[in-house]
Amino acid sequence: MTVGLVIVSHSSKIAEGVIELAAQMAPNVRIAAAGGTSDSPSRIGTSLEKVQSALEEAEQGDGVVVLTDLGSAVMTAEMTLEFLPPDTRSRIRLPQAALVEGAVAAAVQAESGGTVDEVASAAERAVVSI
Amino acid sequence: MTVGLVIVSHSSKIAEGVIELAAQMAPNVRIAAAGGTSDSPSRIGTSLEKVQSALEEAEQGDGVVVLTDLGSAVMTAEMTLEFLPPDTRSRIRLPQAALVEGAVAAAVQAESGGTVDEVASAAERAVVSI
Amino acid sequence: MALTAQWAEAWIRECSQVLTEHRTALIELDRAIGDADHGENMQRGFAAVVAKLDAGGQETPGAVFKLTAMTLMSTVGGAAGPLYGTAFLRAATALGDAAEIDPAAVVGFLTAARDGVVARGKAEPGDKTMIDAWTPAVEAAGTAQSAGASAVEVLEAAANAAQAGALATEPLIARKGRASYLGERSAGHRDPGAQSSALILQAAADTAGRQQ
Amino acid sequence: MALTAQWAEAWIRECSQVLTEHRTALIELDRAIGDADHGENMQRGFAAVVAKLDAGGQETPGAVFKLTAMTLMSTVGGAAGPLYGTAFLRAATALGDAAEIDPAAVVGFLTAARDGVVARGKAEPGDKTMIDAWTPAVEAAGTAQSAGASAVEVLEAAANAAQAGALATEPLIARKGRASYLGERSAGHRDPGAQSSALILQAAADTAGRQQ
Ligand SMILES: Nc1ncnc2c1ncn2[C@@H]1O[C@H](COP(=O)(O)OP(=O)(O)O)[C@@H](O)[C@H]1O
Ligand SMILES: Nc1ncnc2c1ncn2[C@@H]1O[C@H](COP(=O)(O)OP(=O)(O)O)[C@@H](O)[C@H]1O
Ligand SMILES: [Mg+2]
Ligand SMILES: [Mg+2]
Ligand SMILES: [Mg+2]
Ligand SMILES: [Mg+2]
Repeated sequence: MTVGLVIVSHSSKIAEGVIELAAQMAPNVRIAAAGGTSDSPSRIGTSLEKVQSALEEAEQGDGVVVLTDLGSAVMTAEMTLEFLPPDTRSRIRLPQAALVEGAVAAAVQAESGGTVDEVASAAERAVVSI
Repeated sequence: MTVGLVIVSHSSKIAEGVIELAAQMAPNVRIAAAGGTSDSPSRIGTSLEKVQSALEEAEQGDGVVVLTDLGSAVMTAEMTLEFLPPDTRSRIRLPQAALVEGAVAAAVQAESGGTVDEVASAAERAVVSI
Repeated sequence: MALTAQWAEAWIRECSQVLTEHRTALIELDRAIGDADHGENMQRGFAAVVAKLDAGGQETPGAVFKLTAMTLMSTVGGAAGPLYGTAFLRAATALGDAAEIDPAAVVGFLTAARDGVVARGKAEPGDKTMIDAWTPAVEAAGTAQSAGASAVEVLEAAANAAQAGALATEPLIARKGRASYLGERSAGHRDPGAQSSALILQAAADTAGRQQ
Repeated sequence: MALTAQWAEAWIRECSQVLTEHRTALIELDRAIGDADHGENMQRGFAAVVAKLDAGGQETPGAVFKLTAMTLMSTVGGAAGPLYGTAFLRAATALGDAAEIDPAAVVGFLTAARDGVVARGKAEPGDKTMIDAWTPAVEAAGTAQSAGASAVEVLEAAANAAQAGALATEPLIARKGRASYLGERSAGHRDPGAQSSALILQAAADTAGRQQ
């Protein structure tokens, strides 16, 4: 098992693209998308519901690192965490990171067995591309 | 006219998603995608050809700011610039910026008439999301 | 007359109607300093709440607000989703399972709502956000209630102050949210979230007035 | 016998064949410390060059290398595209429109190619990149040529040094490219680009040897 990732983006294309990019270097990491709103057709935006189900999808017991694009995605993610039971929540990190660059760095760190704190700090350190 | 943007990503989904996100706040800015390889179906990667045609699409005379995801996208972009005539090249900037966050900030700056240097530095300052 | 679950439901339905009427105006405000979706976001969010209210079952004002909160969080799509979601959730918590809301409780739930927006968005007064409508609204509500105003009068005071607060965002430079990308160029435009907050509080006062 | 455009073309065709044979091996090297596409990238890139060579028209070694460069840049897809693209472009420039390549010119174009990779990727020796194959190759080529070796012997010296250099990347920690994301965990694996560089230089020596 590894730490999982959730990619919260206003755009479902960005979320899917980040996953295909990060998965290349981290085939064993569970990375779940929460992109766009939950109505259909999906608009540009974020949704509590989508973040909740992405968190469930990504969590395997070792924790989840959530990466976000714009500020309102951060607020949606923070809100989602408040609804979680304390022990689930204690295994989730919400680093201040650049979305694409942070996701790739975090995925690599998770792939090699990093803890949730190590994965989160790998994301934070990846401010621009390598 | 405004400064244009080119989004170079290994993933065509990321490039398209960044454009839909940035265009929301900058409907008058020309933003061109160079995502994935140029063979079909497009693989994950970058291509000189795609960057070249995106540069042509984005340039309206006021310059272009090129945003990239991983390091090999930076190399592809730098190489593309070397093939341009000096005066075209002098109007292009390749800031060290986070892709999604930088693109949104750059698009807003371009929308309000920023110069190519102002747009590039807006991208560089947007290290994480607002 | 104290305010009941019936009022709370009428308020939310009125919000849906008013925000539909102001959809275009809010979009235009957001186009100037944002991404031109605030009107759409708010209309969709409150329409979704109304659809849930139609199913019935909310016995207290707190229950109405909790349903409103949870629905807005998943349906608005923009920053307004978590912000108004948190506001209504905190309002619901402040009211607990009380069946009626007296003037002091009006001030209490408005204060809780405002504090929720601050906790979620970390904006300060003057940052050109919806806080600049909510903060004067809460203050005016408190002043009115101290002076012995009725629940309706407290809501009217809040609504008037919120609208004045929304107008007063025009010269400000945004320091939170999308508009902050614009820096100084955000000055000269009214904040869309401050305006929708004023509309929502006006709907509260109007529906309360009608029930008296 | 000096090397000609015919040799240059034979070399590139041989690269395509060798890289196809080593496609899986290069993918496995890249899977360990990268994104598992280096074999695919190289195979596609050189296959695209061969398709262009089939159309004919390259009269000099420089022209063959320029076509190779331009095609690799647009078809490889990964970091190897701009890196090998720049290498072959600089090699083409170094050769100009010379019809024949003597031993000194072999050293010249190999040096130019290596310098191109450094200019493009800014890696230093020891960073666990293809530079760690190219740099010893260029040095060995120079030493052989100074000692009076033939063009074939110069290429053989380069190829042997490149393969040794590729092997020597195994204990290194990557400091450039994707593998640098892995930090210390990149140690213990051979760099895929260094290995493909060794294969490419071996193909140069082999085709030159056959033409003698
Ligand atoms: N951090 C924040 N604190 C308080 N209010 C905020 C914050 N960020 C945004 N807002 C409010 O949200 C409004 C924009 O809402 P909306 O258009 O729905 O969101 P988005 O910017 O995601 O499109 C702004 O006008 C502002 O009032
Ligand atoms: N900055 C650099 N300088 C020199 N060589 C590099 C650099 N970055 C990557 N490489 C080389 O490229 C190889 C990877 O090529 P490839 O798999 O095609 O690219 P990508 O990493 O984009 O998938 C590495 O093994 C390394 O030898
Ligand atoms: Mg908006
Ligand atoms: Mg929005
Ligand atoms: Mg690779
Ligand atoms: Mg690759």
